[in-house]
Amino acid sequence: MPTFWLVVFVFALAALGFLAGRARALHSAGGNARDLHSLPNYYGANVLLTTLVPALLVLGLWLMIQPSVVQYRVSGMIPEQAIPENSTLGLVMMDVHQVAAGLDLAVDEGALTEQEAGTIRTEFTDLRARLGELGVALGSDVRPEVLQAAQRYRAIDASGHRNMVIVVTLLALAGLGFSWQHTNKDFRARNVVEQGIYALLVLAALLAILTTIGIVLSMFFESISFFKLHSWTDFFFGGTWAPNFRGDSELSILPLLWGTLYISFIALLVAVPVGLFAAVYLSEYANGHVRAFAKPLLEILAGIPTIVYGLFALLTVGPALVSVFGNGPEGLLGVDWMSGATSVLTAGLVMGIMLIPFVSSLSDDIINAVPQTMRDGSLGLGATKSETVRQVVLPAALPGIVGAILLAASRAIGETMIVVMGAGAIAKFSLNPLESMTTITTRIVSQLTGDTDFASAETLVAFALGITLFVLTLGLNVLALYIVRKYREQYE
Amino acid sequence: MTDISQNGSTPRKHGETLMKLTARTKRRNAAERRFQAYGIAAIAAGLLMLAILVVNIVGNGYGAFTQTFVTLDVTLDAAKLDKKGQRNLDDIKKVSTFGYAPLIQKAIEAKVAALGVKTDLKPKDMAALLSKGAPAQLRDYVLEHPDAIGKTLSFRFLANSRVDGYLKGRVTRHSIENDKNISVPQLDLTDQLVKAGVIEKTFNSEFILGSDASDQRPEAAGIGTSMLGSLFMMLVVLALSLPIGVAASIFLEEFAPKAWWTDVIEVNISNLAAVPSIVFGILGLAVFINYMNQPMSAPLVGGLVLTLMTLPTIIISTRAALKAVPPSIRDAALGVGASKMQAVFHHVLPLAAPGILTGTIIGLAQALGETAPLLLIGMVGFIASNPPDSLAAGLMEPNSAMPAQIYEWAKRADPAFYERAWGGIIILLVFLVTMNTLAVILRRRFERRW
Amino acid sequence: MYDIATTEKTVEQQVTKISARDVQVYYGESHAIKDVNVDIEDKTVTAFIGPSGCGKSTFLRCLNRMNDTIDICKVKGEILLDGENIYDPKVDPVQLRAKVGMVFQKPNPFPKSIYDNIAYGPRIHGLARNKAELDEIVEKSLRRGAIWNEVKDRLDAPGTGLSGGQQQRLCIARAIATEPEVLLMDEPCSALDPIATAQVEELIDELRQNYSVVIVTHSMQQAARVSQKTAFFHLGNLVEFGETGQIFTNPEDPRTESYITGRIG
Amino acid sequence: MYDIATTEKTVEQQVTKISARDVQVYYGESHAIKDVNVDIEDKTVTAFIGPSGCGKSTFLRCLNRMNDTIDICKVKGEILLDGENIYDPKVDPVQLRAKVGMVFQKPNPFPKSIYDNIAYGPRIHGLARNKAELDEIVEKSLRRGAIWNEVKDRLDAPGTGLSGGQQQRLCIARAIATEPEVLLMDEPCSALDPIATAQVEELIDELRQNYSVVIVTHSMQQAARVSQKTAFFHLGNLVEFGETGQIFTNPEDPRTESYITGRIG
Amino acid sequence: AAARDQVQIAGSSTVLPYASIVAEAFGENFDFPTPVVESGGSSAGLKRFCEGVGENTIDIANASRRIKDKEIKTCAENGVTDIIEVRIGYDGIVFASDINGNKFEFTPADWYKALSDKVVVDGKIVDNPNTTWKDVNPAFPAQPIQAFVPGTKHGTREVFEDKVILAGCEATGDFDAFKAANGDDKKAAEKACIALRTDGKSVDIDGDYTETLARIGSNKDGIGVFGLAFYENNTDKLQVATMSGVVPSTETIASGEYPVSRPLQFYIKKAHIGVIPGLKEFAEFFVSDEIAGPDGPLAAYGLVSDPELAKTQEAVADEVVMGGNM
Ligand SMILES: Nc1ncnc2c1ncn2[C@@H]1O[C@H](COP(=O)(O)OP(=O)(O)OP(=O)(O)O)[C@@H](O)[C@H]1O
Ligand SMILES: Nc1ncnc2c1ncn2[C@@H]1O[C@H](COP(=O)(O)OP(=O)(O)OP(=O)(O)O)[C@@H](O)[C@H]1O
Ligand SMILES: [Mg+2]
Ligand SMILES: [Mg+2]
Repeated sequence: MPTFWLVVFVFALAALGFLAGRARALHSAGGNARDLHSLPNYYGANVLLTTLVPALLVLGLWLMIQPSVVQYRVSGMIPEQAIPENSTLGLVMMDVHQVAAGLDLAVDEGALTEQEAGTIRTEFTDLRARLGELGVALGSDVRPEVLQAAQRYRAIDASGHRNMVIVVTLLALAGLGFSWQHTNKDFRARNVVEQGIYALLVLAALLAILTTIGIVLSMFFESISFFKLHSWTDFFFGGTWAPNFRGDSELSILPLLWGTLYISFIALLVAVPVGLFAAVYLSEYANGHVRAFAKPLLEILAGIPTIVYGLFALLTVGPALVSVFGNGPEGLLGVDWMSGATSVLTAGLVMGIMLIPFVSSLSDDIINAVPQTMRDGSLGLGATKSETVRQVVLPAALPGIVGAILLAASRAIGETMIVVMGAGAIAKFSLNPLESMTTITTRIVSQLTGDTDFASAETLVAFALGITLFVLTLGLNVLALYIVRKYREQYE
Repeated sequence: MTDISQNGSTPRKHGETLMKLTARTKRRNAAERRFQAYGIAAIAAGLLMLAILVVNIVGNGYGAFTQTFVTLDVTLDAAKLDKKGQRNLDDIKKVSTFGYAPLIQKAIEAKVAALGVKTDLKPKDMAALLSKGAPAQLRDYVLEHPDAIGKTLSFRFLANSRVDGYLKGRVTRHSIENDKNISVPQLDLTDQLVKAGVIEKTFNSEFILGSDASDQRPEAAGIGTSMLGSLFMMLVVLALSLPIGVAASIFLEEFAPKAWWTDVIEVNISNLAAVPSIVFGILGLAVFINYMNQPMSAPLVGGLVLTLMTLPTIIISTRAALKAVPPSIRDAALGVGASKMQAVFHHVLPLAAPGILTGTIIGLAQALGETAPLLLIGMVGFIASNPPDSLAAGLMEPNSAMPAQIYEWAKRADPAFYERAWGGIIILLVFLVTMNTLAVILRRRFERRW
Repeated sequence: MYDIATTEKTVEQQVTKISARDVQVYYGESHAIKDVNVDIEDKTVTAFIGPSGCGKSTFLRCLNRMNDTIDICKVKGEILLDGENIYDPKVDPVQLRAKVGMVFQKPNPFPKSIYDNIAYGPRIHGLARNKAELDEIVEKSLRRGAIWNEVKDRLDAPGTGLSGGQQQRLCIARAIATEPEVLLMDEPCSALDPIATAQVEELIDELRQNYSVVIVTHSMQQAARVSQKTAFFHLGNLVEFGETGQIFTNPEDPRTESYITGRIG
Repeated sequence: MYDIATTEKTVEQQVTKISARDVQVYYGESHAIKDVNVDIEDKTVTAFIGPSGCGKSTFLRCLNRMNDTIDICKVKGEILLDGENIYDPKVDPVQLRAKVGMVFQKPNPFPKSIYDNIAYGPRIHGLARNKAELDEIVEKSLRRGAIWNEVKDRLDAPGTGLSGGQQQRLCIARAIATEPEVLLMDEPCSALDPIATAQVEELIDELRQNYSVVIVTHSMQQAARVSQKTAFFHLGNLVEFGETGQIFTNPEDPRTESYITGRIG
Repeated sequence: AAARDQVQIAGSSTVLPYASIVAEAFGENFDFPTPVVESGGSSAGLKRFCEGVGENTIDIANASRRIKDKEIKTCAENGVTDIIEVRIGYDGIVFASDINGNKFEFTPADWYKALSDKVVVDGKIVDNPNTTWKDVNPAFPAQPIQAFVPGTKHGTREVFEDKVILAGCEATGDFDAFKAANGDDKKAAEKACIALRTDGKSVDIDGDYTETLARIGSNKDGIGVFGLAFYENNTDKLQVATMSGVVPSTETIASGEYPVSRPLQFYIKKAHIGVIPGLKEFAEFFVSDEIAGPDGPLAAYGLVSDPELAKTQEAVADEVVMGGNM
C-alpha cells in the first residue's frame, strides 16, 4: 500500500472513529446528549485524535528513520573495494539510490517486471541505457556491486514499508479501539481534547525558542572562529570598519551600529508619525469607504519588493535631495551639504515609506478595538475628537501600538536592499544625515555574498555581526517589554 | 458636604452663546482640524508614494508584456539534421543547436531575397536579428516531430532583444554607435522586414508563463516558473505560519502563566522579528538542507525559511489583537459555562480576526518580496527549470521565486532585462494584490466595533 | 406655547434651558424617538421615566449631541439650548458638551488613574491654572461624587479597578468636575447602594441651585424624590410631561397611569 | 451549625447547596473578603446586600470561580457545592460554571446576534438535539428574561445594539438558557424599569422552585420582596446572615441596623 | 526517494552569466536537465563546495578568484579532496563614464592620485588634496572626482587595487615614500597605497554593475569600474576610457596589452563525477571550443577567452585534480 493510501486509510479510520465515538457516547447516555459530560462531538474528536495522532506520529518517524536504517544496512553490504578510489561510501550510496529509484520507475512504467527488477544483472543488460530511455539519468554505467546493492535496497525498503503499513494500521486500530472502549458518558472528553489542543498551542509557542536556538547555533561556531582570527577588542571597541582583501582589516561594529541606529531612527521618524496619524484617521475619522480602500492600498507598500525601493531611493529620492541640499549655488537652497545621492536621509526616508503600513495597519486594528464607551466618556466631557484620541484612545491602545512600532523598527534594522542603494557602503561616525553610512545588516549580507576567502575574518565577521545584533535587539526588546508593562492601561 | 460655591476658577461664563465659539474652543478646534489634517496628510502621503511607485513600476515595466517576433519559413534540411537518414532519434540528437543555426541563416536570407530587400549584410548578420534561442526552438521541434525533417515549415521566432528594443524605442540608431551586437544596416533591414510584416510586435504571453533564460537572450526570459515557485512557497508559508502563529499567540496571550519562561518566549518572538532575513537563510541552510537533508533550491525549503521569518510578524499582530478584546467578553463566555478554550475559540478569536488577518497580510507580503534568505538556500541565480507538473514536484524541484528572479534580472548587463525586471515587479504586485484582496475581504467580514 | 423664531433670549434664560421641538430620532430604519416636544427648565431637576427601551437614553443623548457618534443615528427637529439650536451647523458639539455634561448608563472610567479620570475634563477645558487648583477641583469633585473617602488614599490606582458602584460615582464626579450648566444623568444610581444613592440625590438637589439637571431613572421613588418635572416616555413617544407631583398623583394619560401603577412595561 | 467533615452528602442536598468556610479573598495586597462563612440553601433565594465596594460582587464571583480569571485575585478557604469543594484541584471550573450560572453587574452581551447570544450556552452544553429544540430554548429563555416581545422580530440583530435594560435582560436570559442549578445574579435589576424588574423578580421566584438563586442588590425593598435569606456585607466582612424578615425587622448587629436605616455607606 | 539528477552550481556572480549561458545551451543539447546555477558570491559558493561530498552539496563552485590554500584545507577536512580547477577565461575590468561626458585616457598613476587616501606632495605625506581630475593630471578637464569602485566584497576590488592603485603608487614613486615612512615595511607601504579616500570622492559599490550604472545615471560626473561584458552591453550609456593608451577589448586583453583583467574559473568535485548525471559532460561542454572559444557565445557576451583553452579541455577530459598528478 503506498504511503499516500496509508494516510488516507488512517484518516478514514479516524473519521469512522469520530462517528463511532460520538455514537457510543450518545448510546451510553441513552441517547440523551444532556447526560454526557461533554458534547458528543468531543467524544468523537477524542477517538479521532487517539486514532490519528499516534499513528501519524509513528508514520512520520518511520518515514524519517527508515531511509537511514536501510542506508545503514545496505551500505554495510558494500565491500570496501567496491568504493572507487577518492570516492566515498556516501557517493556510492547515492548511486545506489539513483539506480533503485530507476528500477522503481521501470517497474511502475512496466518496462521491467518486479521479478526482473530483482534479478536483473549488469552482465546481461545495459541498465544505464534502459533507464535512460525512461528518463532516469545516471552519472556512469552501473557497476554490479551497485546494482546488487540497489536491489537489496529495494528489498529492504519494501519489507520496511510493509512493516510500517502493518504497524501504523495496528496502531490506528488500537487507538481507535482503546478510546472507543473508554468512551462513556462520564468520560471527560472535552478536557482530554482540550488538553491535546493545549499541548499543540504550547508546541507552537516553543517553536519560537527552537528557532532562536537554531539561529544562535548556526552562527555561534563561526563567530568563535572569527574571534580566533580577529581581536575582540577591535570588533567591539574599535573605531573603523575597513575590510580588506589582504586580511589585516579593521572590523569594528561600532560605526556600523551607529549607522544602523541612525538610519532606523530616521525611518521611524517617517513611519511612526505618518503611520500613526494614518491609523488614527482611518479608525476615527474616515468613513467606511475611505477606510476600506485606503487601508489595503497602504498595505501594498509593505509588499513592494525592497529592490524597487532601493532603485527609488537611488534614482528618485537621492537626486531630489541632492537638488535641494547639494549642487552648491545651483541647488534649491544654494548650499553644498550633500554630494552624492546616497545618504542616511535618502535611505531613511524611503525605508520609512515602506514601514508605514506596519504602523498604520496594525495600529488601526488596535485602535478600532478600543471600546466605544471610552470615546463616549471623553466626548461627553466636552473633549474634541483629537483630545479623545490622544488622551484616551491612544493610551488604551498603547501596548498594541508599541508592538507595531517595534515590528517596524525590527524591519528597519533588518532591511538591506534600501540601505545598500540608498545609504551607501561607507561605515563612519557622523551626525550629518546627508552623508552615506551603512548598517550591520547590509554588512552581513555583503560579507557573506562577497568574493573573499570564506575562512577569513572578513567573511566570518558576518556571523559575529549577526550574533551581536541579535543580542542588541534582544536588549531593546526587553526594554520595550518593560516600558509596555509599566505604562499599560487596561480598559474595563 | 462642601458647598458648590461660584468661587471656583471657572473662566467660562454661564449662559454664554453657543453660536459664537470661545477663543479656547477656537484654539481647540484649530488643534482638532490640524490633527485631522495631519491624518489626511499622512494617508495622502502614503497613497501618493504608492502612486509614484506604481506609476514608476508600470512605466518601466509595461514594455515587458509585448515582444517582437520574426516569422520565417525554414527548410529542415535532412542532409544537415539527419545525415544517416534513418530518422533515428539518437542520431538526430547528435546534431546540436549549433547545427541548426545555418538553417535559420538560410531561411532569413531566402526571405530577404524573396521580399526583394536590398542589404549588404551577410546571412549570419541577418540571422542575428533573431533570438539566440531560435536554433534551440527549431531543434526542440525537430526532436518532437522527426518526420518534419525535409519539409519546409513556417516558424515564429523571437527577435533579438536589440531588435525588440528598437521597435520599443529603447534602441536607436544613435545609441548603438559602439554596440558590437547590432549595426545600423541591421536596423535598416529590420525596418524593411517590419514593413513586410515579417517582424511584428505582439502581446508576450511567454513572459507571464515562461521561465528564465540566460544572459544572452533576454527576449526569451519569463517569470512564469518562478511565479509558481513563489506560489508554492506562499502555500507553505500560509499553511504553516498562520496556524502556528495564531496558536502560539493564543497560548501566550490567553493561557500562559505569568512566569519568567513565558516572558522569555515573548521577548524572544519580538526579537526574532528583528533578525535580518539573511540570517534565516543561514539557519535554513544549516537546518533544512545540511541537517534534515532537504533538497537544495526547493520551494519547500524556501517556504519553511520564510515561515520562520513571517511567524514573528503574525504572532505580534495576533497578540495585539487578542489583547484588545475586552475581558468582559471572556467573562461572559466563562459565565455560561464555556471552557477557556471555548471562550477563546468561539468569541475572542473571531473578534481578533481582523488584526490577525492584518498581520497575515503584512507578513505574507513581506515573505513574498523577500530575496535575501533565498540566496543562501540556492533559490537565487539561474534556475531555468520547467514548470513543475505536480504538487510534490512544485515543492521539491529546484525553482526560483519572483523577487529572486527580479533581483537577478535587475543585475544583468543587458538593458532588456531591466525592462523585464520591472515587468516582473508588475506581476509580483498583481500577485500580491490578489492575495491581499482575499484577505481583505475576509477581514472586512470580521470588522465591527463593539 | 411661544414661537421660537421671535423668542427673546433674555426672557428664556430664566425659564427654559432646553427646549426640544418635533424631535425625531432614527436608528437606521427604526424610528426610536417620535415627535418629542419638551421644555427643560433651568435650575430644575427633570426626570425621564419609562419602560426599558422606550428611548430615554436616546433622547438624553440628543441633548448634548452624543448621538453624533453613532453612525446610523439620525436626529431631526430642533433642540434649543438657551434659545439656540444645538443642531445648527454653526454650533460646535464640543463646546456644547462642555456645557451639557453627561453621566452614562454603564460606568465607563478611563483606563487611567482615579486622579486623571477627574482631572481630564478640567485639563482640557483649562479650568485650573496650576497643579494646586487642579488638586482642589479633583478633591471637590470626588467629595461631591460621594466617593472621596473611599479613594482618597489611592488616587493613583486605576479607575477601572473600582467596584461597580464606585466606578459610577467616579463617573459622576468626573462629569461635575467640568462644571457643566446642564447635567444629563443616565440612571446614575442604578449601581449604587442606598447610602450612595442618597448622597447622589443630595448632590443633584444641590446642583439644582445653579444648574439644570436631567436624570433618567427607573425608580419612581427616586423620580418623585429628586425631580420637579417628570417626562414619561413610551415606545419613543413623550406621553406626558409635567410637574412631578402631578404626574405621580394625577396623570392625564392612561398609559402614564398604568406605568406608574405597574401595568405596562 | 454542623461539622462539614462528618456531614453526609445526602442529608446536605436537601438543605445546603453551597457552603463557604473561612473564605478570604485578596486582590494583590488588599484583603477584599475576610473570613466569610455562609450556607446557601437549595430552593431558596439569598440576597447579598451591603454598601458599595464591600465585596458583594467579589464574593459572588468566588461561588463559581469567576475570580480565577483575575490574575491578582487569590481565594483561600473552602467553598462546598453539594458538599464538594469547588476549589479542589480535581474540580473542573468549566463544569462548575455550567452548574452555577452568572449574570454580571455590567451587561456584557456577546457581539453576536441576539439569537446566538442565547443559543451559545445550550450549544456548548449540548442541550438541544436540533434546531427546533434550540429555537424553543431560545424563545423560552427570552420569554423568561422578559424580553421576548421586544426582540422577537430582530433575533438576528446584534445584542450590543440593545438598550441598557434590554442588554441586562438578554444577559439574564442567556444565563438561564443553560439551566444552571445555582444562579448568581449581580444586581440584575439595576438597569431595569419597574415592570421589567417585577418580571425578573417573578422569574426569580419561579426559579426558586427548582434552583438556588443568589442575588446582589442595592434595593432593600427588592431584597425583602424576593429573598428568603439575606446576607449583609460590610468592608469585606459578612456581618450578618439570616432570615430576610428577621434581618430587616430585627437585625442583631448594629452595623446592619444602621445600614438598613440608612446611616452607614 | 529519487536522488538529485541535475548539476548544482553556486558561486561568483561574475561567472554567473557565463555559467547560465552554458547551462542553458547544455539543457537544450543534452538529455540531462538544465543545471541550476546559483549566485551568492565566490566565498559562499566555495564554502558550500567545501561542506562535503554528497547529494546535499553542490558539484561546481564558480569563482572569480582562485581558491585559497586555507579553503582547500577546509575542503579536505570535510572530505572534499580531489578538486578539478577549470579556468574558463578572463574578465576584463574597464573604466567607463557617461556617454555624453568627457573622454579620458588614464594611467594607473592617475587613479592612484585621484583616489588614494594619502599622497605624497613635495616629499610629505598629506591627505589627498585633489578634488578635480585636472588636479590629478593637467591634461584632464576640471571635472570633479567622483569614482564608483567595487566594494571590498568584490573580487574586482582586489584586481583594481593591485593592478591600478598599487601600480600607480609604484609608478609615482609614492610607494617608496610610504615604505620609508613605515620603517621599510613593504606590507605597510602597500596598505597605505591602497587605502582609498573616504570623503565621498570614491564610493564603494557593494551592489552590481547595474548599480554603478544607475549611479552614473544620477551623477554624470561619475566614473565607474565595470566588467568588460557589462560595458559591451551598455555602450549606449557608457564610454570607455583607455588605460595606459590601450582600449579594452577581448583582443587586447587576451593578448595581455590591456593590463587590468583577472581569470575566472570553476571548481569541480571529482568525487561527484560519475555520480551526478551530466556533471562531466557539462564541464567538457563548458570549455569546448564551440562555447568558450573566441567565436563562441561566451566571447560574444564579453568573456575574454583563454588562449590556453586547449590545455584546459585536456585537463577536464582527464579529470586532473589540483595539486596532485592524478
Ligand atoms: N446603537 C443602537 N443601534 C440601534 N438601535 C438602538 C441603539 N441604541 C438603542 N437602540 C434602540 O433604540 C430604542 C431605544 O433605546 P434606548 O437606549 O434609548 O432605551 P432606554 O429608554 O434608555 O432603555 P433602558 O432603560 O433599558 O436603558 C431601543 O429599542 C433600542 O433597542
Ligand atoms: N479587579 C480588581 N482589582 C483590584 N481591586 C478590586 C478589583 N475588583 C474589586 N476590587 C476592590 O475590591 C473591593 C470589593 O469590590 P466589589 O466589586 O466586590 O464590591 P461590591 O460590593 O460589588 O460593590 P458595588 O456594589 O459597588 O458593585 C472594592 O474595594 C474594590 O475596589
Ligand atoms: Mg438607557
Ligand atoms: Mg459589585
